[in-house]
Amino acid sequence: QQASDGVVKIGILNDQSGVYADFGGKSSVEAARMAVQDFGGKVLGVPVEIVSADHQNKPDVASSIARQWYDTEKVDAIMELTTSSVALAVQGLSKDKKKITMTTGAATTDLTGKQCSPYGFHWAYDTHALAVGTGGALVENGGNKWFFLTADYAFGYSLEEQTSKFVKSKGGQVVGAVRHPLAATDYSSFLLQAQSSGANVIGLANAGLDTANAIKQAAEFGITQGGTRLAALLFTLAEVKGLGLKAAQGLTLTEGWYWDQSDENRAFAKKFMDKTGRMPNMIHMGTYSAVLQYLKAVEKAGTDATEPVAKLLHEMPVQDIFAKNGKVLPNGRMVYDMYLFQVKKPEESKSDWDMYKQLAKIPGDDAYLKVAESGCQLTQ
Amino acid sequence: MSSAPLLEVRGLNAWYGESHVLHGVDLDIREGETVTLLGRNGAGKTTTLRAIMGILRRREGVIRLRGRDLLGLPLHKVAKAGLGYVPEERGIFASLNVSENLMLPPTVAEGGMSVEEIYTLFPNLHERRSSQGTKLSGGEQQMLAIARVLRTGAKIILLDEPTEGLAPVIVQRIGDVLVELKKRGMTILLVEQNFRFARKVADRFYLMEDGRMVNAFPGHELDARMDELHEVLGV
Amino acid sequence: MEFRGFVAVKDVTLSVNEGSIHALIGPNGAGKTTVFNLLTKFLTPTRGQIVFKGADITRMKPAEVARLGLVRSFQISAVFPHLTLLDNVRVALQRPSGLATQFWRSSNTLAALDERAMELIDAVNLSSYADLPATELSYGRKRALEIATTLALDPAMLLLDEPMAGMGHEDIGRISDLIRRIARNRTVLMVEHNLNVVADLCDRVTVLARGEILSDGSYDTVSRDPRVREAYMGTEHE
Amino acid sequence: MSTIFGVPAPALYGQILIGLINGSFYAMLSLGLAVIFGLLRIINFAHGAQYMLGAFAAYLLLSYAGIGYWLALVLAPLIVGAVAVVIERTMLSRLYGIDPLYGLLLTFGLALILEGAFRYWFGAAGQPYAAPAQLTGALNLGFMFMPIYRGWVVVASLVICLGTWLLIEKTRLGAYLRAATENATLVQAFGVNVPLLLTLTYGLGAALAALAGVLAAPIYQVSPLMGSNLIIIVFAVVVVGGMGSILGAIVTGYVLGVLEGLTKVFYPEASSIVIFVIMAIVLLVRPAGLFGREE
Amino acid sequence: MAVGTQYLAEQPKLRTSSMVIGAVVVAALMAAPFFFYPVLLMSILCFALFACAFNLLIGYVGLLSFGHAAFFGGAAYFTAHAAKVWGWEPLTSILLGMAGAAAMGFVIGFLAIRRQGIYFAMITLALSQMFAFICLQVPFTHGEDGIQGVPRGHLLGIIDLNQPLAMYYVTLAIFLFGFFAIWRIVHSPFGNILKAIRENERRAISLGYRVDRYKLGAFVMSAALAGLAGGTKAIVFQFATLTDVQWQMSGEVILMTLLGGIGTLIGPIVGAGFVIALQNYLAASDFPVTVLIGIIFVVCVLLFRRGIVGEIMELTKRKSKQSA
Ligand SMILES: Nc1ncnc2c1ncn2[C@@H]1O[C@H](COP(=O)(O)OP(=O)(O)OP(=O)(O)O)[C@@H](O)[C@H]1O
Ligand SMILES: Nc1ncnc2c1ncn2[C@@H]1O[C@H](COP(=O)(O)OP(=O)(O)OP(=O)(O)O)[C@@H](O)[C@H]1O
Ligand SMILES: CC(C)C[C@H](N)C(=O)O
Ligand SMILES: [Mg+2]
Ligand SMILES: [Mg+2]
Repeated sequence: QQASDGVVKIGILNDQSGVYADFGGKSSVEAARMAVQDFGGKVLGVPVEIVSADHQNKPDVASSIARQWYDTEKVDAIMELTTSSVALAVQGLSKDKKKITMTTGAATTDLTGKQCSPYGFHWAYDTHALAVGTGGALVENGGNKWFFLTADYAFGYSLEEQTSKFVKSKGGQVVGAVRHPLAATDYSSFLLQAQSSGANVIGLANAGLDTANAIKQAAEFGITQGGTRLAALLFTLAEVKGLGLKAAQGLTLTEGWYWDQSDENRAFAKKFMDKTGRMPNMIHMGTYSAVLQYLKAVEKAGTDATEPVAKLLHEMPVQDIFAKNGKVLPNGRMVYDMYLFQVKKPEESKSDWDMYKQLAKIPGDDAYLKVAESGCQLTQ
Repeated sequence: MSSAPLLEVRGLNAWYGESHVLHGVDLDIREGETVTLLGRNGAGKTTTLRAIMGILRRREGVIRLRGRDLLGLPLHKVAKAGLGYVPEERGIFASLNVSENLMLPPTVAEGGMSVEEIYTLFPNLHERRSSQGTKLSGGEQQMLAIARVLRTGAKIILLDEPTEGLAPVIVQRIGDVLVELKKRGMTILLVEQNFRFARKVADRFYLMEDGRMVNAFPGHELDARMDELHEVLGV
Repeated sequence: MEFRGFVAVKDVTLSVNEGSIHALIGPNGAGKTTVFNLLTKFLTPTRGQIVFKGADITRMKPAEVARLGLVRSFQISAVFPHLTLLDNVRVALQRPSGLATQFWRSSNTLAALDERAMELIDAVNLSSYADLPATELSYGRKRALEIATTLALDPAMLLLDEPMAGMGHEDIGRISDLIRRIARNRTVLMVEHNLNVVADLCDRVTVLARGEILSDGSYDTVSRDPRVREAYMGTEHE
Repeated sequence: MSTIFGVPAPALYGQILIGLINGSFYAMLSLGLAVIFGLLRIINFAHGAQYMLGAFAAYLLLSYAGIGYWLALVLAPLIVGAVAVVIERTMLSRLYGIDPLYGLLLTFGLALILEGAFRYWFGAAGQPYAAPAQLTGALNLGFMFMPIYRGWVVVASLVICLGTWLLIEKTRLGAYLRAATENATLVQAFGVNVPLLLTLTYGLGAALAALAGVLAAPIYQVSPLMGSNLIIIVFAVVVVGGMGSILGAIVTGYVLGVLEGLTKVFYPEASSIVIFVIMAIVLLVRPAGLFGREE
Repeated sequence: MAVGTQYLAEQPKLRTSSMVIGAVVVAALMAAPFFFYPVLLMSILCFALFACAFNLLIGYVGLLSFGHAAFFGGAAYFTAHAAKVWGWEPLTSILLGMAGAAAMGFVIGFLAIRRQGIYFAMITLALSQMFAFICLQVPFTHGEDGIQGVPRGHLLGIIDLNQPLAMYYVTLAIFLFGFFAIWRIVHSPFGNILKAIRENERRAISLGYRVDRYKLGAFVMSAALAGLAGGTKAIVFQFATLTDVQWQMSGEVILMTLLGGIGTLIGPIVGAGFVIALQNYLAASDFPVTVLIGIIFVVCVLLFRRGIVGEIMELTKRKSKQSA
């Protein structure tokens, strides 16, 4: 039994101050600490330490932090990695450095597709799951002419691509798309462009505050009154809370976890709430689960060396509060069940965080791409 | 002429950056007097006026107005103390029209001329009161520059080469105005190269050379000293 | 020439003969410096034409005019203040020698120009200050340095704006001699207030007042012209 | 649906309106910059930060003191103006008379401090700020929906610009300001307290920026970086308009805003650079700017 | 009128002693990677070269460019694209980046030198921001992702740059080359004319110098050297992103130069080392780096405009004057 350099160090690298700070941010660091605590605080007889940093959604900032963590601070694995551009950069660097990453904050399927890594794991939702869930629900309700408002980076491209594919496969068409930079402030001109394209669904292939702002401004310009529907392709509890039920009501969205689904969830959520002042969303939970699973694998491998731990992570089933009967594909994709929710009307909500009605459960095998379709070269 | 001088300058030194331009200038002006500074180009006449006003900040020596020290005052307080300045380059503001230019300097004391009086004195200005300041002819600009300080009630006006570059008729006109001002008891410190013009109004002359006062004499001695002046002034 | 509607120089027809020393005089603000600025293209004339050595230079850029051999000095002395005297003169020598655009060579190559530079500095009696930064010179010596720098270009025609302003008597004599010497195979147009110098040095005098030519001719003709006396010393109407 | 040059009319009008709104902010900000530059000869790089401060002042007034939009519209500019007065007295005033580039660098540093501090306290993400109840909702103009608040912004900015213009062109204070812009020393030699005038001018310019910030808060998020990207576009506007001119700043602001909006209709990819392209062309043809004078 | 005010008249005594100091510094730089984190050192070297290139313009021509990030970041994109997409050898990729930066320098410089002083600063800023917008839009830069995973490759096909030490020494060599180039330009006949122009532009014109061409020449050289730094950085960090083309980066390089000492040859290096080390140190803490950078800016402008090196030189100069 051996852990190199007397400590197992896990880095939580995420957005703590930018447009995606609510997705995970400092609360995710708390979730990781809870996982360490729940695991017992030590592994292989050495303490487990959590370090964290804010990457400001900049891949270059993230990769130089990661590089330094690996080179000089003995960090063994990095988790969360909000934002696809960051996740791809850090996973790529980690592949060269032979270190494990477990992504919960980014969505692009490229992480386990074209740019997959033997040491990279994708632990929560991805763009395919969102396309199938939210995209599917809208197509079923007659949304057959789509216009995309796409965040101009890996995540946006991937979400637009997956959703378009899905829409087209169901007989719909895509009438146009515009790309906007991360954290654009004014979406009104993009929305007008979308409106004049004759689309009946505006697919918001962005996230966080970007999506929230687009939704608000769509209302301002009477776009939804005109019968055009908005597809908030990535929207979590945190954004619904930020936007408020009044503006968000009726939106359909896909998430992988909700606090009010079971007693177990409610109990965990309360603990989390006490520490952070908010209910966890699927990203907080994903980070919790990733840390926990990593520690389990280290324990089982009897070492924190990358190769054996990565091998075990691929093999071990995932069974915790976040994922029931989760399994990890050879490309690093963790497959588990997703849910389709609808945001409640204000009058339906009974408490502060009572916001979702569950519409459907999406079995993991439907939500996520098969290895063969993923385009990952590792496994051939 | 025993009364204490209204304006008293003693041992005034002044610098532009590193270059030392005035070397201990002494000067007295009594109430109601018109004093003219003569000197070659670059002798330091303008610099003397600028140093007295405080536009040129790097200076040493004594400057007193009615015994009150002016050297330590911030620039805007000097005007309030009763000095009116008509710069060599006239300083008419292009972005202001004639009447705005005229009204610009704040009143510093009672007893300034009223706008009507000024317009009577300078009928051309009245005609052109709403045209842009710098659209005036050179002579009109000079009149405006003088008129501007008459309104404020300043006790002394410092006039820098009011006839420079002006046609003889206009020079004549400005001469008349100065005579009129003198009659009204205004104290004037005049810088002039054109001493034929200056003799009409000047009670006394100072002669400057290389930043020093080299001579002083009463107005009536001008003719007698013509040759000497020609020599010094190089004309 | 107009500044925002103010006509500073109008209808000036001035011809300077090759090989002469020509003075431009007139009271303050007459437009002398403005004429210089027009000739050397630091200002563009509103109307009119300027011909130098048979070529029309009315629309040229200032640097081009200088390259043709029409070089000026400035009324407010213009030196490179933090360069040494030697460097000041060398800057001028560099251009005709082609040692100006070479950024890959050491500046030691400029030593080749030192001899000529020292000659010029010597000509204006500044050799003992050659290694001093120009800023430390007195005003009059700066003017002398400026003349040396101007001469370094070996111009066909020099425009000197008040070259003697601020100089002591001995200096004036020396610079007069220098100007006389250099004018042997060159043309000089100079602005000068010191009429003794003008009388002594110049072949021809043009008097400017209020932007117009008042009189033109030899010093004697001009100085007897009553209009000139009037412009300088004012009217006597009493 | 009617079309104009092959573009649906609602899209065209919509984008022109949005352009006009952006133009309103360009105009208000470049106006403040022009006033400050004219007298202090300082390019106020902190202008964007002061705009941001205005928005934050409104936000903080609401969240900590319960003070609503209308009062904030008055209070925020006063607060920011006061801060600016302190900045001018303690720092900028030491830089008069030396190379104006130092003023640019100083205010650049100030902008970094302000933005960094607010980012530290509030995160880079924006804070929402609701439009006042009186101005919510939209008007259906038939050809498009016009959010009432945005209409208000256009009207308000026109009034502000016109008011400032009148203040400068028609009042005695404005005459001091114009004259001091040409020759401050002489104006002071006439007995005008020019140092005070400088201080007030900087305060006024900053207050204008803050006012724009309050107006912007309900449209954009209240975010620490809201001013930093805008300010560079405003610089370009100022270069196009010509640095000295107040009228140039206002007119160019609106015109470029609308042009930018039109570009979004006809060639959206170029919309973010169109102002800079125009700047380059103006530089080639008229280096002093459209309304500027050669210095 | 230039920001760079102090101007150092060359003294022969200084020259020999600076040769000795130079040799010591180079030796120290050779040994440094055994004592410090090489990536940090390489980062400092890249930024030091960038700052030196910037200083060439402000310190010796008196032009404050507020848009140098465009050359630095632009070159990074070109180099990264060549190395990653076209599979070019690293040095040729860097040279391509440098050439690209020079070309951009020509275009931006051509427009900007039409105005002076503050206007020049604003115009370079606006044009570089325009370039940043273009980078955001054209596909080859990959938007917010940037160009990731740029291969370090083998220098001239031989030396494997994935070895940290090899990469370090190559970076050092490039830095020294760039620094020497700047030193040469400053002390060349051309540099002499630049100084003259900065001292008195009208006089230089009246001597027949086409001043705009000299300024543009210097601008292009400065841009090319900034590009050399940016291209190298792209290979070292295997990355090219928007961060490097944005105006904040232009601000940072100004700060490095101002802090170290405008118009001194080694000031920018000291400034860059200081700023990068500081950022690195603060990255781990909670303290907002931009606030500190802003404070340094304000303090420099208000209290010591000569910068660290400039103030030290002034002190020694004053001392030697006193003793003399
Ligand atoms: N702004 C300045 N900077 C440096 N030196 C100056 C400045 N203004 C004037 N001087 C110098 O100071 C000296 C005195 O100049 P001043 O303007 O006082 O002369 P003046 O007697 O008024 O001459 P003029 O009759 O030409 O107006 C001259 O040598 C001049 O070169
Ligand atoms: N850039 C300018 N803008 C406006 N007016 C100017 C400008 N330059 C000169 N002038 C005006 O043009 C006229 C002629 O000026 P100029 O400098 O040519 O006179 P000068 O004959 O050289 O006088 P001095 O003997 O004082 O040098 C003056 O009235 C002056 O005020
Ligand atoms: C936090 C998330 C919004 C990040 C986003 N899903 C991405 O992949 O970039
Ligand atoms: Mg004078
Ligand atoms: Mg002159």
